[in-house]
Amino acid sequence: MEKDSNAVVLGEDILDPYGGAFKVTKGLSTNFPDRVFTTPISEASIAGLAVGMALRGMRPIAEFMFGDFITLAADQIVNHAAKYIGMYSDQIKLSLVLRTPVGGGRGYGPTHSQSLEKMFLGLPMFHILAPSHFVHPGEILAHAISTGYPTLYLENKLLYPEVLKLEQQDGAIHRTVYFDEHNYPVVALSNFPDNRKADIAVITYGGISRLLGSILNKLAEEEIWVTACLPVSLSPLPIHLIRSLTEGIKKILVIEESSPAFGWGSEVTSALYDAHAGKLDGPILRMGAANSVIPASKPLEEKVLVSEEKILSTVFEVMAW
Amino acid sequence: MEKDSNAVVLGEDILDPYGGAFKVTKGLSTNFPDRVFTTPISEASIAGLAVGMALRGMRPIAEFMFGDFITLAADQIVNHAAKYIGMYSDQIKLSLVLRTPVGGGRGYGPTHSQSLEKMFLGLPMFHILAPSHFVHPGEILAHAISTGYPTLYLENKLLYPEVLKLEQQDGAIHRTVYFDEHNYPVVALSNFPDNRKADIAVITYGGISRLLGSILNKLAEEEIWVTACLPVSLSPLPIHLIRSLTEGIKKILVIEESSPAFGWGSEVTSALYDAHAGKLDGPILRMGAANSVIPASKPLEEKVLVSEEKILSTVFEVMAW
Amino acid sequence: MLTVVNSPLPDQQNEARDITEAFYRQMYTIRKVEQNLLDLFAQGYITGTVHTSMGQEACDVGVINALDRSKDILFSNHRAHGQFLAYCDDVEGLIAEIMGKETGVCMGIGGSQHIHKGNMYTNGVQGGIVPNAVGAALAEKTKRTGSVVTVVLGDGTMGEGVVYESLNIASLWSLPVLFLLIDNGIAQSTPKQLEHAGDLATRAMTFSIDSASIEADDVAKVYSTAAQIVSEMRERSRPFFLHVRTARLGPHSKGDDTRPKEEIELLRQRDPLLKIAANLPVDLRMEIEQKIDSRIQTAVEKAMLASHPGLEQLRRA
Amino acid sequence: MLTVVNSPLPDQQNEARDITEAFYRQMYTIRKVEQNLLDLFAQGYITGTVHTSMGQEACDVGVINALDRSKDILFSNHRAHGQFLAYCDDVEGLIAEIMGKETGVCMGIGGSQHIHKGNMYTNGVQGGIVPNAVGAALAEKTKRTGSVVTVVLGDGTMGEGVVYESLNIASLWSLPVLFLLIDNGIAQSTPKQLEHAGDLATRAMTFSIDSASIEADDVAKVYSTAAQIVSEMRERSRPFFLHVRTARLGPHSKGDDTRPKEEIELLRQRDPLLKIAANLPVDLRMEIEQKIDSRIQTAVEKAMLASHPGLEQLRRA
Ligand SMILES: Cc1ncc(C[n+]2csc(CCOP(=O)(O)OP(=O)(O)O)c2C)c(N)n1
Ligand SMILES: Cc1ncc(C[n+]2csc(CCOP(=O)(O)OP(=O)(O)O)c2C)c(N)n1
Ligand SMILES: [Mg+2]
Ligand SMILES: [Mg+2]
Repeated sequence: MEKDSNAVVLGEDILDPYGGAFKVTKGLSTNFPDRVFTTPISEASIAGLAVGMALRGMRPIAEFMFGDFITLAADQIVNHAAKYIGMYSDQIKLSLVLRTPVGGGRGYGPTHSQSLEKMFLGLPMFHILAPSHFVHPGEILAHAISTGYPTLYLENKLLYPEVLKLEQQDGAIHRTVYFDEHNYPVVALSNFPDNRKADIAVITYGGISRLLGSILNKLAEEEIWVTACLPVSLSPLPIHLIRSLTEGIKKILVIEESSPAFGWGSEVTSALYDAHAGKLDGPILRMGAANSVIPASKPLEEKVLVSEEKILSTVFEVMAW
Repeated sequence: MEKDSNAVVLGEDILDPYGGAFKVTKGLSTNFPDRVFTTPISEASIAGLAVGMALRGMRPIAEFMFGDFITLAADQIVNHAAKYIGMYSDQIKLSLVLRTPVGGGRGYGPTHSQSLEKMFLGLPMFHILAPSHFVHPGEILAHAISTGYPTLYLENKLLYPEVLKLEQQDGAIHRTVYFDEHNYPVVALSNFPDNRKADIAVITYGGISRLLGSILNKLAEEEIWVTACLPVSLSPLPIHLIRSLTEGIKKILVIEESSPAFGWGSEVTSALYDAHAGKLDGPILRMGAANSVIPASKPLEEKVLVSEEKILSTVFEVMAW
Repeated sequence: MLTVVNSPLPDQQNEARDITEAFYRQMYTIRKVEQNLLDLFAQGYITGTVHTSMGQEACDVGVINALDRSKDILFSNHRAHGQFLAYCDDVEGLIAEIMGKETGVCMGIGGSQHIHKGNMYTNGVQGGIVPNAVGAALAEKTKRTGSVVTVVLGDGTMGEGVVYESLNIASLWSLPVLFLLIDNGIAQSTPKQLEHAGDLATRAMTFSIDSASIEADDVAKVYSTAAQIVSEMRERSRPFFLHVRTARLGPHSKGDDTRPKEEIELLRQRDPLLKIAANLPVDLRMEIEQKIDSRIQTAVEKAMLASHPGLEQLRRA
Repeated sequence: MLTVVNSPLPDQQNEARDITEAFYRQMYTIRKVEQNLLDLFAQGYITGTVHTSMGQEACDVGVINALDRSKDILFSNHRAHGQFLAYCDDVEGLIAEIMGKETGVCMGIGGSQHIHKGNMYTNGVQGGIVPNAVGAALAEKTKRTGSVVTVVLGDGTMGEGVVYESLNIASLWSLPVLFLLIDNGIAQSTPKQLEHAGDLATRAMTFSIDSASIEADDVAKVYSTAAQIVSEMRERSRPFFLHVRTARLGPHSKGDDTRPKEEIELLRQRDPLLKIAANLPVDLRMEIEQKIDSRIQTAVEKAMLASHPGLEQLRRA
C-alpha cells in the first residue's frame, strides 16, 4: 500500500486494535487511515464497492471474514466483476482482489469451515488463487492487484501460523518454482536426488501444502520418490506446466480440501488423463473431504477432512499396486 | 398441485394473465390463488422463503426468472438449504425445488443467457436436475419435490418450444430409460440396430438434447453409430449408469452448454477415464461454450455456443482418428 | 476510453425557449429512437430484450442535464436508452449496439442492457449496480474529483436487499450518490402494491439520507429540482434519494404488456412529450422533428449495413 | 423430532415473586452455563467459537417467555445459547453439543452456532435466517396454526440486505413475524456508529411495520412488553419490529475483546442479573443457585465422559 496510492483495503472489523478476525490487516488502519475502510456486515456490498472502485481506477483489496460468506457476493463476482470486464467494448481493467480465509480444522462448524472455490472455478474473466506457504503471499497479492483481472485470493486458515518455506533445499526436499502465463508460481517439490524420476506425483494447493513437508520426508525414508506440484492459480489452470511436471510419472494423486466431486481435481484429472492416458500405471486418484457438511466436533471434523495419515496410507496403497 | 395440498409456488411476475416471463406458471394462480405467491424482486428471499416453508413441512416450488439470478440465492442454497438438512441431528427433510430457465441462444446478452449449474455441482446434500425433452418434465418435478432434498431444477429456454419425445422408437432412434439411485431417469438414445455396438458415445444433458435427434439421424446416414447418454440428475452424478452405458465404446464425447473448464464434463470425463482408460481409442473429448461472456449479438452468440454443426464436425473429426 | 461529451444544453444565461428546445430535442430523440427499436424488433432485426423509456423521458432528460457530463458518473439498469441518449446523444452507437453490430458502443456484445460509454455504465441484473455506484463514489471522493454519482433504480428493484446495504453505506461514509428511483408504478407485469409494503418515497429516511418525491410530467421542473439537489450534494458530499413518479407508456420489453388498454390510455394523457411540445411553435417543432427523424433514419440504415462482431472481438480468458 | 417443552413459567395468576424466581432461575442458568463454556474453552475442552449472551439474559428470557412454546417458532443466530436455554432449558444437550459430543442436541455436528430443537433453529451466517423465518411464518399461516415466528437479529446484522427484503415481504403478506433486534451497540469489534447511518429503531417503519424500542435492564418489563406485542401479533397476524437495547458483557467470542476495561465496567453496572437478584431474598437465591450450579456441574461431567460422534452419524449425499 505504501508503493500504490490507489490501493485501498475494505472489510469487516479490520480496524486496529482488532485488525481483523484473523489479524491479517493488523496495523494497516493505523498506517493508512484514509485508505482502510471497516464496513458494515454487508458482503454483497463489500464486493460491489470493490468492483465500483476498480471501475474507477482504484485497486481495492476486500476481505471476507470467512470464505463461507463469499456466497453473498456471488452475484457481484459472476454478474458484475466478471461481466464488466468482458461485455464492454473497451478493454476495461478491473484491478481488484477479494481475500478470504478458507478451510476447516478449527472446529468452527458447517458454515465457517468450507472451501467454496468450486463455485467460481472456470468462471471466464475471473482468477482464483490459493497460495501455499511455499510461496510469498504478499508478492502474489501485489501481483494479483496489478493484473487487471478481478481475483479471488484464498488463504487457508491453517497456513496463518506456518512459517514460509522459500528455500531451494530443505532437508530432503528440493523446491523449484515455475511461472505460468499470468506469472503466478507453480511450485514443484521433490524428495529425491536429481538423477532419479518420481514414483508418484501429488498435485494439490493451498492448505494441504502444510502437510507436504512431513509427508515428503517420511516417504523419502521409505524410498518412495515424490514430485509434488502446487499451482497458485487454481483457475485459470496452468495445465501445461502441470502436464510437463508430471510427464513420465506413472502414478498421480490429486488432493483438495473440499469434497472431490465436481471439484478442482476433476478438471486436473481429466486434463492429465488427456495428456498421460495409456502411460499411467493405474487410475489417477482424487482425494478430498467426505461428501457432507463439515461438523463442529473436532474429532469428527478430522475424519471428514484430508489428513497426513490419510494421504500417507493412500500413497502406500497406490505404490502397492 | 392438485394432488399435494402442501405444494406452493412462488416467484416473480407469475400471476395471471402474465403467468411468468416464460409462461411456465400460466393458469396456476387462477386455479390455486392461495398457494401461488408473486414475490417482490428479491431472489435471496425467494430462496429463503422456500427454505423456511420447507423447514415447516410445506413443499415450495420457487422460480427464478432467469438462471443468471441464482447467484443472488447462493447463500441460501449453500449455507442454509444444504446445511439445515445436514447439520441438525434429526434427519430433516427439505422438500423444495428451485426452478429456473437457463441458457443462451436468444440474444439476451451476458447476464441473461448463462448456464451456471457449475456453481453448485458437487454441493453435498443438494441435487441439481436438468431435464431434456426426452423425459417428462412434470413427472420429474413431482418426484423432485418428494425426495426431501433441496433441488435446483434447470429448464433450458430453447426446450420450451420443443415437443416431448417419449416414444421408444423414432425413426432410426431408439430410446431406452434407466433409473439412478434417486429414481431420476438416464435416457440412452441410439441410432443403430441392436445387434451392433456404438462407435462413439455422446454424453450431455438439458438444452443440448434438442440437437440430438437431427444429429443422430444424420450420423446414422453416414453409418456412424452413436449412443447418446442423457442423465437428468447432474449432481449427484449417476456415474455407474453412465459407465455401463459407455462400456466398450471406444470414443467418447462429453458436451455441455457452459464453458468446459471445471464444468460438469470435467467430472464425467475424469470418472469415465477412471473406468475406461486403456480401453479407449483417443482421449475423451469435451465440448462447450467459448471461455467468454455470452454476447448479445446473435450471430456472435451462435459462434460462442455449441451448435449442431460444431458437434457434427467434431464427431467426424473423432471418427477420422 | 473516456469520451467527454459536451452538454447539448445551453448554459443558464439563455432563455427558457432555448432550454425547452434543447429538452424537446433530447426527449423527441429518445422517443423516436425507441419507436424505431420496437419496429426493428417486430421486423426481426433485433433479438433479445428492448426495454423502452417511453413516457419517462422527462425524468431521464431532466435529471441527466442536471449533471456535469465532464466528470459526473452514471450507473443504470435495463431501461437506460433514454438516459444514455440524454447523456451522450450517441444515437448511432446505441442503435447499432442493440442491433448487435460491431459499430455499437459495445461492439454488439453488451446489447440493450449492458452498455458503457464515458462515465456511464449499465447492467441487466437488478440491484447489483447500486454498490458499484457507491464504490465509484468512494473512489472519486478518495481521488477528490468532486464527481457526483447517479444510480438509477426502478420501483421493483427496491425489492433487492443490496439497495439497502448501499443506502446505509453511502450515508455512513457521506458519499455523493444520487439514488434516482424512477417509480413508474410497475415492475414488468407486477403493480407496485404487490411488490412493496409502505411508501417507497420514505425508504432512505431511516438511513438519514435527504429525500424528495416529485412528479415527472414537466421536464423543466425535474431539471431545476435535480440541478439544485446535485449542486447541494456536490457541496456537502452527501447522498440524496430522489423519488420520481412517472409512467411507462410502452410494454415492459418488446411487446409483453398485459395492462388493460384503458389504463394505458390514461397514462398517455400524462405523456411528458405532449406537454413540452405544446410549449413550442409548431414550425420550429416540425423542423426539429424532421432533422431528428432523418438522423435516426440514417443511423438505422448505417447499422443495417454494418457487420456483426466476430470471435476475435470477444475477450476470452 | 418435535419436543414440546412446558413453560417453566407459572401462569399470570401467581404472584410477582414466583415470576421473579422463575426468571432468575433461567437467567442464572444462562449466565452460569456460559461461564462454564468459557472456562471449558480456556481449558481446551471446546474448540471453534463460543458467543455468550452474558448481559443480554433479560432480553432472551423476557422475550422467549412471552412466546407459546407449544407452537411458536424461533430462528436465531450465532449468539443463541441464552435463547435456547430460555426456550427449552436443555442444559445437558447444549453443553454436550458445544463440547462436540454425540449427546449434544445436534450430536456435536452443528456446534455452538448451529443448533436445532423443537421449533428453534439457529445458523451462523448473518441475515440468512431472516427470510427462512418469514417463510416459516408463511407456512404456518397457510396451515392456520396461529404460530408466531420470532427471528433474532443483532445490530451488526442490520447491515445485511436480505433483512430488508424480509421486512418488506413480511409486511406485504401480513405475516406474524417478530423481528427481535438485540442491539448491544457492537458487532464483533465494531461499534454501532461505524456500522450504521441513522437510527436502527426506525428501520422497519418505511415498510409499515409497527415498531418499539426498549431497554433490556428489567426482565419483567421486557416480558410484559413482549407478551403484549406477541398477543397482538397473533390476533392481527402482523409483523412487529422490537428493538431491544442491551449490553454485551463478555467478549464477542471466546476471549477476543478489545474494548477498554472501563467501558466494560460501566456496562457491568447495568447487568440485568444483579438487578433481578436484588429482588430476591438471599437465602432463596442461594438455594436456587446451588441447585443450578450442581446441575451444570453434573452436565459438564456427563458431557466430558460422552463420546464424540462418528462418521456413521454424519449424513452424506
Ligand atoms: C436480479 C434480477 N431479477 C429479475 C430481473 C428481471 N427483470 C428485469 S426488469 C424487471 C422489472 C424491474 O422493475 P422496475 O425496477 O420497476 O424497473 P422498470 O422495469 O419498471 O423500469 C425484472 C423483474 C432482473 N433483470 N434482475
Ligand atoms: C454473513 C456473515 N458475515 C460475517 C459474519 C461474522 N460475524 C459473526 S458475528 C458478527 C457480528 C455480529 O454482530 P451483531 O449482529 O451485532 O450480533 P452480536 O454479535 O452483537 O450479538 C460477525 C461479523 C457472519 N457470521 N456472517
Ligand atoms: Mg417500475
Ligand atoms: Mg451487536
